[in-house]
Amino acid sequence: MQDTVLTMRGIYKSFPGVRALQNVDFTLCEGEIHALMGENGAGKSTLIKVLTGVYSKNAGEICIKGINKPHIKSPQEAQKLGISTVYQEITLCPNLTVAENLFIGRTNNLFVNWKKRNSRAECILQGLGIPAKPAQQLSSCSIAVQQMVAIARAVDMDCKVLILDEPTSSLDDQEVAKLFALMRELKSRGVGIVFVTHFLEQVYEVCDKITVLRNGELVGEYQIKDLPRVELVAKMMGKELGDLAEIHNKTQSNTNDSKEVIIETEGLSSTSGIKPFDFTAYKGEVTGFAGLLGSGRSECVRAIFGADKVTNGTLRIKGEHVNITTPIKAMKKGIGYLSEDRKRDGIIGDLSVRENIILALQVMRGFFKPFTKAQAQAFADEYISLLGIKTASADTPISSLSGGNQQKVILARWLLTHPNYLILDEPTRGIDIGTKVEIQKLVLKLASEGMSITFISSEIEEMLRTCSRLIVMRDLYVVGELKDEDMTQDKIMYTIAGGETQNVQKQ
Amino acid sequence: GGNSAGSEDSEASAEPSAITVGVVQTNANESDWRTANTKSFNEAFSAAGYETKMVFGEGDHAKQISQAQQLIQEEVDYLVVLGLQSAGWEDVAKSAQEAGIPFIMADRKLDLSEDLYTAMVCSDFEAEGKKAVDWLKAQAIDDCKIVVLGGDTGSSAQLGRSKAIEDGASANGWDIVFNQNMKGWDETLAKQAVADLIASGKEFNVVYAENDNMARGACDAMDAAGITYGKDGDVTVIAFDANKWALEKVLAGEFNLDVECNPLHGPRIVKLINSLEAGETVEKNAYVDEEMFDCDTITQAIVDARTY
Amino acid sequence: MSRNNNNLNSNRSALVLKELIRHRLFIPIAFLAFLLLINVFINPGFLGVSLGRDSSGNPVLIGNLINILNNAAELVILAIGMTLVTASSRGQDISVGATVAIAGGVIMRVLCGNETQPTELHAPIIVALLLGCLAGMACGAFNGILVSKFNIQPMVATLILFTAGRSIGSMAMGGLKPKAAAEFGYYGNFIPGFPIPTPILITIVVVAVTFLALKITNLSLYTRAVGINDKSSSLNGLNPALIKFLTFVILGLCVGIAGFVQASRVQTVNPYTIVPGIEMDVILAVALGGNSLSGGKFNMTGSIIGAYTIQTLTSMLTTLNVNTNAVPVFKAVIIIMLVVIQSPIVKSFLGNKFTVLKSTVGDGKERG
Amino acid sequence: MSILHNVQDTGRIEVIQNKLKRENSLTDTAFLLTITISLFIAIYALSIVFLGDKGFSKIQMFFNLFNENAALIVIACGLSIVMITGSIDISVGGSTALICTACIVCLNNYGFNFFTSLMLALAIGLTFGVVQGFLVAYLEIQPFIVTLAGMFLGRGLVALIEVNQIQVKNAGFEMLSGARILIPFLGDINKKGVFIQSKLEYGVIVAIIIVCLMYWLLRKTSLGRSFYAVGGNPQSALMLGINVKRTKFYAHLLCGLLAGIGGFLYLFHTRSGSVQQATGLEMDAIAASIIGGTLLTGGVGNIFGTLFGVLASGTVLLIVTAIGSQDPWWPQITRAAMLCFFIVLQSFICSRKK
Ligand SMILES: Nc1ncnc2c1ncn2[C@@H]1O[C@H](COP(=O)(O)OP(=O)(O)OP(=O)(O)O)[C@@H](O)[C@H]1O
Ligand SMILES: Nc1ncnc2c1ncn2[C@@H]1O[C@H](COP(=O)(O)OP(=O)(O)OP(=O)(O)O)[C@@H](O)[C@H]1O
Ligand SMILES: [Mg+2]
Ligand SMILES: [Mg+2]
Repeated sequence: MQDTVLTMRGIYKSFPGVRALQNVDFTLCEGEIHALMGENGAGKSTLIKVLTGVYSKNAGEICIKGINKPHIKSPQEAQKLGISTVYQEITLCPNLTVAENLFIGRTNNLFVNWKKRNSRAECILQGLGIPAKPAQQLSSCSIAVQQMVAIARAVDMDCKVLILDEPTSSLDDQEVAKLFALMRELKSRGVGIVFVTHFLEQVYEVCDKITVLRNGELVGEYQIKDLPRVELVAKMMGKELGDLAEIHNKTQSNTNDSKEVIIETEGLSSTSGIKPFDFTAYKGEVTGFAGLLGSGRSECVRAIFGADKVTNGTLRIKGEHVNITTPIKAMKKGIGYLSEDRKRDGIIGDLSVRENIILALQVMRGFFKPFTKAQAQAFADEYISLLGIKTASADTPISSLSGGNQQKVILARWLLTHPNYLILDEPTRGIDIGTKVEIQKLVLKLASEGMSITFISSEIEEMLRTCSRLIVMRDLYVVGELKDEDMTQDKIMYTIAGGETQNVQKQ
Repeated sequence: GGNSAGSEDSEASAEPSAITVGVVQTNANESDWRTANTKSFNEAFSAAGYETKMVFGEGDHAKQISQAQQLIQEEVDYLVVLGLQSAGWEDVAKSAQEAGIPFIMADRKLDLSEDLYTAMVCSDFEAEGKKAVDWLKAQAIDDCKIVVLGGDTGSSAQLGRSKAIEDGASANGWDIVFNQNMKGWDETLAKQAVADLIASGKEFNVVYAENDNMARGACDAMDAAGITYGKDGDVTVIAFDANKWALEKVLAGEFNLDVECNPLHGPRIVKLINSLEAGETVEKNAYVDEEMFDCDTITQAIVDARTY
Repeated sequence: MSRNNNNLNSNRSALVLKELIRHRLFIPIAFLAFLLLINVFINPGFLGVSLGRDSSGNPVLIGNLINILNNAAELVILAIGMTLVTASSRGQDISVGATVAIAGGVIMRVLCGNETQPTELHAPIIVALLLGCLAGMACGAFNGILVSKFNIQPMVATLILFTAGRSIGSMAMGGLKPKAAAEFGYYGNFIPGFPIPTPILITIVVVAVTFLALKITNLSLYTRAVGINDKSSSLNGLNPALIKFLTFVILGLCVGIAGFVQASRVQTVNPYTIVPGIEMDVILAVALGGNSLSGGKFNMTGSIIGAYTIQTLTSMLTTLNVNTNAVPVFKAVIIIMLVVIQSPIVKSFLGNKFTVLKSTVGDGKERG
Repeated sequence: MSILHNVQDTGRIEVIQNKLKRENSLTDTAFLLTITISLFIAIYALSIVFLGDKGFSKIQMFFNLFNENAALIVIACGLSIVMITGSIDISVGGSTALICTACIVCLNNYGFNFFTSLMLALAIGLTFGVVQGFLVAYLEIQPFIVTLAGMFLGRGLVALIEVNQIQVKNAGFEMLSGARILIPFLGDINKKGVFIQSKLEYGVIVAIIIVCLMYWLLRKTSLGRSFYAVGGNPQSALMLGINVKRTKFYAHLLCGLLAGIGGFLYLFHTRSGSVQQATGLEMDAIAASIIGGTLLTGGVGNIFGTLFGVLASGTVLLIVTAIGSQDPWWPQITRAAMLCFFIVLQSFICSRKK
């Protein structure tokens, strides 16, 4: 019924020590939205990068719209062949303006007409409802806007194949809805879309077909209607999915735990602009911060950790008043913080997995007390097996791990410090469903062992499952606190939309 | 006519203001010679009641040119130039001429046609070198193997002195075993070079160092290797500049010969300016008189008489 | 059975060879060896070391190899500091030559006061050394503050002292050019009665202390972490600014020691010409040792080998009587050769060739 | 793109629009440019007020600023371009020295004329650019090391060609380089009462044309914009479909070409050549670019900024010379202090903006 626009046959790709792709086939038809699914490190991004010429494949054939074995050596050539791509990590130039990011590298024109370019950009931005000015420098936009700009760029191109590698990871629901509307529109015009995401609902909302990869190998291609969720997850993981309900039950039991206060803030505010907030975390409890994108969730926890300069307010740990000015002080007081932007604030790219794991503990131990290699290796081995980190060895640089595995390494780093209070800011972003569940289980297990945890996620269900109390935020204010039976999706939405600020409540 | 009248007027009105002399010096303390040279300008000019405006090129030829242009804009009364390079001064000389500022070259002669400069107070480096060559010839050392330690490449002192020894060697059948220019007229590199030379087993019996400091560096290296030099030693040491400490070494028999290169330009220029002010004509191309000091003939009195 | 074993052995040796060639230090070491070999070829006595006596009758070692080891002292010491600075701050300090002039100037002033030909030292040598190091560290601290606190790129920040350093050195000496008493010369030459040049001993001590420090402290981990990603580092409790600052101060200390050795060599300092152009040689040493100049990971041994390579080259060209001004041509050619074979692209290209070769050889064996 | 209009959502826009208010619409490049220009104007004005009697009140002094720096302007333009691309070129001093010596030797001994020597200069510059560009872009060797080798090569070759200082002895060339543009109605009266008309060298015109040309290139051509993109983030630039290697190659090529032109202007101005010619020119050019608001990290910079950077650092030099000093060390220290002031101020303002 439909013409195929893209076929990939027998693709092989290996990196030093890793076989990223083995004999993978992939077919995309005109006017179809095709989900590419798999766990972290399954090879999705690699397959895409092979297709767009970022990596050169070791073997295999690519055929685009009848052109057999097109010569794709660089993203530029891929663009010329009508493949436009939004990569997993935002790949725009922060020093250029929004308009330029939309158009650069796309035309063969030797000259730039700024006026035309800016007015075209204005038009596109408005059309997509992206709150940015064409002449604004990209680095002054928020991550979400940057992601939208990347999408706008890809969509604006007259393409036959559109590839979206986790475009929704930092978008909120409305933006996702906008994106989906756009995708449907393009689909109706016959564009073939490859869509990578870890949100199963999104897959079932827009996609027609699913191709599943596991460990660099093809599991199969399925029509969406033939593959119920549970089965999809099973295919991705190669085993049956653990019961989610089980997690929730545990949560409920958690709330009855002893109420020893671990962290208590009073009117804390920081240079990032967060408004003074009060917050208490108890031993063995999982708290969450909920709110829209940019509502200041990260800023709250960063202030507690001392990552931003605290301007006002007090912080008590176990009742003792402490003055935390730097992260190291927080760490010494038993606080751990897994930061939100993994690539920028989390991993240390060229260092090995081992060094990344021991880093925080090492820093706490002090400058003059390095671990011996054997000690470090023992720590690394322990956590690699505990969290099931997929890596060639502990000596592999962390940058060559897949996103999800990098996240696990960072998690290992903080678990190793055995904190009393652990902050996890979006630990599940860009992570496959299996790992997500594992992490959530881990969080609950740690909490049951007495650790106090703050868990921030953009997925409300996830928070509902794991947290026993939610702090709701809007526009840098804490606007409410929900627990027990109040913790429903509706209630949260309502609070975000209309709740009063903490300060107002007090008066 | 009008011009001279104008100048008289302004001189009359600005009677108390002293004569300013702009000096474009090369580098600050490149060697003991240069230090003495700078000092000589400063002392002589202040003694004569001139105002001195000295600028340093810091090894940058282009910078010197622009500094000279600036001094012309500033309207100094005399411009004294000690060029790092002899080439490329035409524009400056022309601007000076146009502004009516006498242009005096010192230290090394610049490549300028005679109508562009007023006078010069320069050393004849090739003649200095020739003196040393003649002296060496007179020593009648058999089988001369010479190590030439040259100064900063391309400076006229290096060029003149190197040329003299190269010509001398080819004329007299001497063997130059090593001929290198040491950056910056400095002990360290000279010492390193001679030490390397000794280590690689090259034989030599004359060291021709183009300034005192490099001669001292060479002697250090020979000391370290137990090679004797100087009056009764195996190696004859020839140095240039004749600073006071170097003359002491000549007197002690450590250097065999030191050829003078007179840095005391200050008094000469004062004399020149005075005669120009008096409206006398001056001789354009006069070289500075220079002597040489032999370890056999030098006396304590000569050393004591030296002020720098 | 035995044949099988043989096969295994040959495979293993091939593997070891391959490992060796892949090793980061292979090219720097191979190249140094190659240069030494050329030298031996030109002058068979090159590697010879003989025991001579200096003019006061003390035993001294004489030989080209000794000279290279001796003259490389400053370069090696500075390369150590520069490696750390490069790793932590992702840039280079181009002011080292100028700051050596400052340290040297301070040392001379301390030792000679305002005299030009002092017959005795005005202060104990240890005081001079300490003050020299202090001066070096002060310069390092200045650069360090600009880089870490003001976030100025290292090359730009150090451009300031690069411009002013030699003049400051001259100012420190009061415009004089004194020559210190002979006993100061022990540290740049020989200690009477001990035949090994003192700079070699100083280098050994500095290198040993460096490796010890890298072993017993977290300097290496911290510098690399900060160099690779300072944002993450700070969220892991490190203070990136402090660590960058620290590496600059360490380089300053190296500068102080280098200035001391250099001043002691001829017991005088000409601030305008002391160690001319050494900043470029030091940076080159770091690069030739297989280090990336854009920071992050580092390899100390590589830098040290790089420093000796450069000194060997310079020394070789002087003894060959190559015009000093033409020496850079040879240096340039050799640098290009070396960096081209070390470039990842060329390496992987050659590596592919190599594996193809190996696999065909291996196939042959299996069949045989 | 009709579909883009279909998807409208206004509610969300308002929420985030107040975020935008905090953000400065000026790009980093434009912002740094403004600083540089105002700084230059400020220090020149101050010098006129306080050092007027040292020649700053003269118009010719201002023109000399251009006359003396024409070559540096062109060379600094080249450096700005490679720096914007995130690379560096420290070979320009070496290639300038080589160009001077090679051209003079050819002019004096091989019957070259103005035009052929210009071609030679361009060829030398281009060769440097092409070879270095190839090594940096296609073999991915660190630019600092490649161009360090270039610097060594340039200086060394000068010594191989001619160790001595030499001067142009070619009537045609000398006549052309001696020519000046007399500016009508402008001039100064010196203290002897003589009116001296202001003069501008022809090299300045070339430099200004090149500045405009390069400004246009960087701003209005896609090549120019890819320089910025590659400098901002090479990985992203690649993904955006820019040929990163070729762009880097062109940047070095252009820098080489401009070094060729700059070297020729240098020769045109000094008419001499030597091994020591133009030592430290690369550092002057880098300093000027930086003062002009080009970041060494790449992606930010403006050619007019570079022009004003050269003028500002030239003015600093003038001020230092004008103040003068008995002690030889003060000028350099003062100069460094002013450089320090510039750099720190720039970084301070930048961090305040963030
Ligand atoms: N540049 C690289 N160098 C080495 N190994 C790499 C590189 N890029 C990816 N890999 C490896 O290839 C495998 C596949 O990675 P890829 O990024 O394609 O996974 P993914 O399916 O996109 O995962 P995620 O959902 O976490 O993004 C991983 O094991 C990863 O470690
Ligand atoms: N109303 C506002 N006014 C000004 N700035 C805001 C406002 N809301 C958010 N910001 C800024 O936007 C940026 C994004 O906020 P932040 O990262 O805290 O969001 P978040 O709630 O953690 O969301 P996410 O983690 O999903 O991105 C921050 O720099 C914050 O200061
Ligand atoms: Mg991926
Ligand atoms: Mg956040």
